[in-house]
Amino acid sequence: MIPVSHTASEETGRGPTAAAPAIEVRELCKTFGTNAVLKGIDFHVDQGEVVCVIGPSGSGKSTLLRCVNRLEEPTSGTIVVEGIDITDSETDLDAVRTRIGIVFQQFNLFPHLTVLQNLTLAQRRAKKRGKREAAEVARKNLEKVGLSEKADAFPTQLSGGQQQRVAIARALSMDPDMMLFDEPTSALDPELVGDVLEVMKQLAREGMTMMVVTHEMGFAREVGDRVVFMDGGVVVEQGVPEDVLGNPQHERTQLFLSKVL
Amino acid sequence: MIPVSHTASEETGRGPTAAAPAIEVRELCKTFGTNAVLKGIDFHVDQGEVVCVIGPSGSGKSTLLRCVNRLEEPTSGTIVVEGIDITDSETDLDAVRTRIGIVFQQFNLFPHLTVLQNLTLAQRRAKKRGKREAAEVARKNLEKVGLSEKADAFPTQLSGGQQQRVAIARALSMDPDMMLFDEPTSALDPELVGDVLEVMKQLAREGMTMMVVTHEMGFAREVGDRVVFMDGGVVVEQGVPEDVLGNPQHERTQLFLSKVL
Amino acid sequence: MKRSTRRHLVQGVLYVVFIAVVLFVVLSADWGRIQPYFFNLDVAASLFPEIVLTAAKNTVIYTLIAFVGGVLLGLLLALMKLSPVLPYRWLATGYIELFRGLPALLVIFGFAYALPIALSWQPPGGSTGAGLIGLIIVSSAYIAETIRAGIEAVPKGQMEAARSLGLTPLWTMITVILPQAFRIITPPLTNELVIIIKDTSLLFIAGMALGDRELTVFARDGLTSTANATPLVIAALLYLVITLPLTQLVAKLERHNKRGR
Amino acid sequence: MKRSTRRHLVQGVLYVVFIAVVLFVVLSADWGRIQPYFFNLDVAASLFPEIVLTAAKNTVIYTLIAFVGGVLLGLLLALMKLSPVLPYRWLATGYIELFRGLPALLVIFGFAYALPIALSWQPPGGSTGAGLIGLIIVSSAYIAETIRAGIEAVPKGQMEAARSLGLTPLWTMITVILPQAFRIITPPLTNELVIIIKDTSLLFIAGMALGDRELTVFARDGLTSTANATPLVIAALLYLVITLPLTQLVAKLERHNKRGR
Amino acid sequence: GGGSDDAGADPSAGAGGLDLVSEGSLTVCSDVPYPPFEFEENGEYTGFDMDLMKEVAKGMDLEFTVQDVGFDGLQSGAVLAAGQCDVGASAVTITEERQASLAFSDPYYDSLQSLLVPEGSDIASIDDLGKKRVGVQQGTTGETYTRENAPEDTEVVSFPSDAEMYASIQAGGVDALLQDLPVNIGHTEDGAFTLAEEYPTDEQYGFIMKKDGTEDLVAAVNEQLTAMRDNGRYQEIYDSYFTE
Ligand SMILES: Nc1ncnc2c1ncn2[C@@H]1O[C@H](COP(=O)(O)OP(=O)(O)OP(=O)(O)O)[C@@H](O)[C@H]1O
Ligand SMILES: Nc1ncnc2c1ncn2[C@@H]1O[C@H](COP(=O)(O)OP(=O)(O)OP(=O)(O)O)[C@@H](O)[C@H]1O
Ligand SMILES: [Mg+2]
Ligand SMILES: [Mg+2]
Repeated sequence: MIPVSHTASEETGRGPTAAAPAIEVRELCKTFGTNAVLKGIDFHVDQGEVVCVIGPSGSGKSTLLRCVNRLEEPTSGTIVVEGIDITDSETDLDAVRTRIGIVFQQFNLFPHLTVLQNLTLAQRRAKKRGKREAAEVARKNLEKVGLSEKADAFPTQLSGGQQQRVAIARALSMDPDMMLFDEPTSALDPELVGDVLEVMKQLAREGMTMMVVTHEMGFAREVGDRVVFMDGGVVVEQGVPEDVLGNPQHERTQLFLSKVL
Repeated sequence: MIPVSHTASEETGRGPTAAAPAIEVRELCKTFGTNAVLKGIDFHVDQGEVVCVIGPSGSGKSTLLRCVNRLEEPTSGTIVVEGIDITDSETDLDAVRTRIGIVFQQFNLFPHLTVLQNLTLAQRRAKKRGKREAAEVARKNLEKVGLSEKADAFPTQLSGGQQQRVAIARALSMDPDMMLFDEPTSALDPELVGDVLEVMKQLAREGMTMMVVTHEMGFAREVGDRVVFMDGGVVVEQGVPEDVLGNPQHERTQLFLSKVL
Repeated sequence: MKRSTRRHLVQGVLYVVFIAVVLFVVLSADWGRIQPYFFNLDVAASLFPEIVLTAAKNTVIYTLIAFVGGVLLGLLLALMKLSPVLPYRWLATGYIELFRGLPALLVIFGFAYALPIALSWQPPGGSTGAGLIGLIIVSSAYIAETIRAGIEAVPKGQMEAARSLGLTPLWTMITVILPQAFRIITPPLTNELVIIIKDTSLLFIAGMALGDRELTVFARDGLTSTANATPLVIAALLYLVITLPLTQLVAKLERHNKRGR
Repeated sequence: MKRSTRRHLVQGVLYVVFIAVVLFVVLSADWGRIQPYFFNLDVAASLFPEIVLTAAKNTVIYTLIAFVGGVLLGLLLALMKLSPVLPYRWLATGYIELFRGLPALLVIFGFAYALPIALSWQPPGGSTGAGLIGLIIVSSAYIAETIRAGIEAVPKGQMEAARSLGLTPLWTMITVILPQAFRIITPPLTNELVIIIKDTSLLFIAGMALGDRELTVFARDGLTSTANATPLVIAALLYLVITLPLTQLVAKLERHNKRGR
Repeated sequence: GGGSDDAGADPSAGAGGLDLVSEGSLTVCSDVPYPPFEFEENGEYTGFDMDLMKEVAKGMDLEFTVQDVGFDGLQSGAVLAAGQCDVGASAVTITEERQASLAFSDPYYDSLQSLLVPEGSDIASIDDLGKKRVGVQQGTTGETYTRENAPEDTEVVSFPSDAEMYASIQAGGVDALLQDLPVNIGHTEDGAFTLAEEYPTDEQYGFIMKKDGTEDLVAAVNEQLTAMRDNGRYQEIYDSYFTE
């Protein structure tokens, strides 16, 4: 059903190697029923690189990102994360997923747990960390996003911006090798966007590998190592931010940018 | 329970007069339970004026706008719309409301009716227009917002931007004397915002009286005759856009603008 | 052992256990002993065609009467419960709480006998008619809550949009709220219909003339006169013939609604 | 005439009509004729304390057994119905459709008599035990659908967030989905409890020993020995004493949930 | 109604003396079926109770109408109070307690009870019921008789109707049934069950009427019952149901 290529994992062996890109997507197609959403995507993110993905609504940005940790089952194509072919049915997905942090547009905090419990749950169940170690890691990451004092609050008691920062801290608590963001600021009131972007910039400065789907062109220009413009399920254009945002080559890119800038 | 002042209507009589402001709000207070949301607002919109209201989330912008056509019951204070005191319990609210068009953040189209039926329903029931006349007015306004060909579509078949333009056309079909907008573009994908703002600019050019709650600073600067900055339930600062946006006097305004610009 | 292999193994074991349980139940049952008492062909043959032409027909007729009556009375109660007029709300709440708290059996008994005694009045349709009044009373209490939930599930913005277009509360209810509410509650309302089909079996408590018997009374009479349970089994099958298409419909509507969202 | 005046008038007329109807019903009832049959004090006195110490107590015990059994079996069925394994889904769907389509009366009869005949096995607890099995079977079918709806009402993002943190499907269900699902379904689940309270009255069809009698059987015993309907009225009141606090609780929870949103 | 002219033989039941729910006819309520006392055959109500009441109505020169009512409505007397019928005929035992709420006719049947056991059972008499489960019908003489005469440790299980009792003994839920003799005889027909014992009780069945305001009706019914016993009609009907 899913064509699987073993080449990547055979070449590189299991586990990350310095040479391999963090994420490598080859000829990825994804169809929902008869609706072809991704039409052969070739895409990669290198270790330590910050790649921003932009494009109009419905172009398949979220679907691409969700395929990278198999929240969506690819229809065809290969996805290799740190040398591990995740489209291989023998791959232990749960283990791979602990190495990829994801932050969604909707914060998806667990509403029945406190902030601290949100951060320790997966550490304890998936990483088998002890209670104390998990709490320690959690507190360290809460401090990083500036919310140390909210450890015992419930998510509903926080503003949207605070919730999103907790979601980032939760992902970081798994010590991921890379972070994927899907429009992390779209659900926020304008004056709360800044704090979240600030945390993300800090992460980028620390050298985290990041794939960021965003409409924040300012962020893409300032932080992105590379900008990828998608439309209609294909990558139309990519390059350094100055080129893609400042001097787009393709008509579709120009049209899109004229509307959002 | 609601202190009512008759002065305004006694001075000006019923019905619009050239001299009276379109909307005049005096010492408006609104409390939800123990939560004082509006703390004595003095505010007016002149005939033909475009007033943009900005301010952080929770500052009471929506509540102020909703008080103006009594979707919220004011706790105290007076609101005079075209010389008619709408806080007076003898006022025929339904009649006043046909003269105030409102467009919400959520488009609130009637999902079980076609676009045309959305536009004719209130014309027929509240304005007692005949079927043909109502349809004629509806088509004229659909054309104005550039959606003539969508008359027989259902709301769910339209994009967000199209739905919002239909909502504007629906309000215009009642031939209102003024239009109130509550963050009309906040629920839209970035590339769909432009079309809606374009329709609003067109309205402003035609001389419509408008009160616009918005986070689109570009629109406020370009179209607004006056910008009002609210925070914590009071009007902190107001004036022409260049002053308020370009050279804010109050600390709170400066802080807010530093975050959203 | 790889995780995915382990998972397949666990799944395989579950399958085997499951099939073993089914086999055990099937094999250890002494079908020969059941058959003459529960599937006696002669007894079964003797029931037809009356069990369909009289009993099943009456079940359907009683169901329709109780359902239509229940929806009309339930709509009235739902509107009373949502009314701003306090005594209406009290009355509706009291009625609903009372009749949802009592076993339907006792309510039907009460209406079948207490009402005629108290009012010196024989309801049309004799004891069955009196029992049906009881059934309408009970079902209206449940249906009222369903309709109320439906009305409350219509987004508040719909009411606000309609009112701010100048529609009166009555017209808003009729043209905007109720059409959407009934669409929302079609699944639970169909469930109520299924419940009523089965609750007509409780009419036996009011007694029944020969020609008025519905499925359960007919089957119990058959059970007594033939000293054989076959009539109950046939009645059960006929109930399924009536209810299954409806529950399938509910499931389909729910799937449809989910997709529509 | 002003609109608000007209509205007050209409409301006044409604009030008068309403009070007139209530008065008519109350006055035209011949309370003296009902009293000896339905509120005979001597008969009432003879029922106590046994009707509480035995009958009401047994009703509560049977309810708890059927509810706990129904929730456990219902949870299993709900998980089977949501399982990716097709035969599980079929089995659960078939089971649920079958037992929701049949009157509980017939199911209890079937389990009380068909099961022992088929398996040559007497269930623990004698005839009441057999009846309780039937009641558990019926209630589990309803509860399964409630739990499934609850699981599906947990936003999909919760599952995705948990899985992308590396939690296994089982841990995700236990720590993230079920706690939220049960919080969501507390109101409908309490409603199921109320329905079971009343359905225990159907256990009689399986036969009942003296000390096992619940409210309805006890009342019918009293009814036959005294030739008077007072025992039914007392039983009805006791049902209300048990169910009303629960329905009040449901209403409170629903209000609470609504506020929480 | 015209019917009472003929019954005018008795001055107490004179024209207009009977306040019937439906003029010109005697409306009889019964909880059908309970063979052989009342059951349905070819769309007609028949059985011992029914045949007797048919004769009573004929004797009073009234139409005979039957209403099938539920167990509860009948046993509580509610159907009579509610004005659904004039007389209840449904194998109702005359007890002192019930007489406080209902008016009874003269007795028309001496209740004979019996014990039904599976073929080959070791239960030979009511004294063997200790530690056994015996099924009875709620609100019947059989129930009272069992509670009074069976050993202390007998488990008495009551059922809503004979249908469930018979199902239960087949399922092995109970070890014996104590029930009206004619009803139990019906259950011996297919050979799986047999009668262990018969008991004459000092209880009797009577027709029931409303407590108040029916003195004339009770007298008229009693008069007809006496007449039937005198002219042999009663014995004829009795024999057609209770003697082979
Ligand atoms: N689960 C699904 N089932 C069916 N179609 C889907 C599903 N998820 C996404 N799609 C469709 O795939 C297309 C691309 O969706 P996707 O969410 O990837 O776009 P996007 O670029 O992220 O857009 P946005 O900026 O609005 O988030 C859309 O047309 C959408 O309707
Ligand atoms: N119906 C209500 N009941 C209780 N509190 C309310 C209600 N409506 C608004 N509030 C409260 O009033 C305050 C102001 O709300 P309002 O919606 O007017 O703010 P806003 O300036 O429009 O914010 P935003 O930019 O988020 O729309 C908030 O704290 C809100 O919680
Ligand atoms: Mg997306
Ligand atoms: Mg607002």
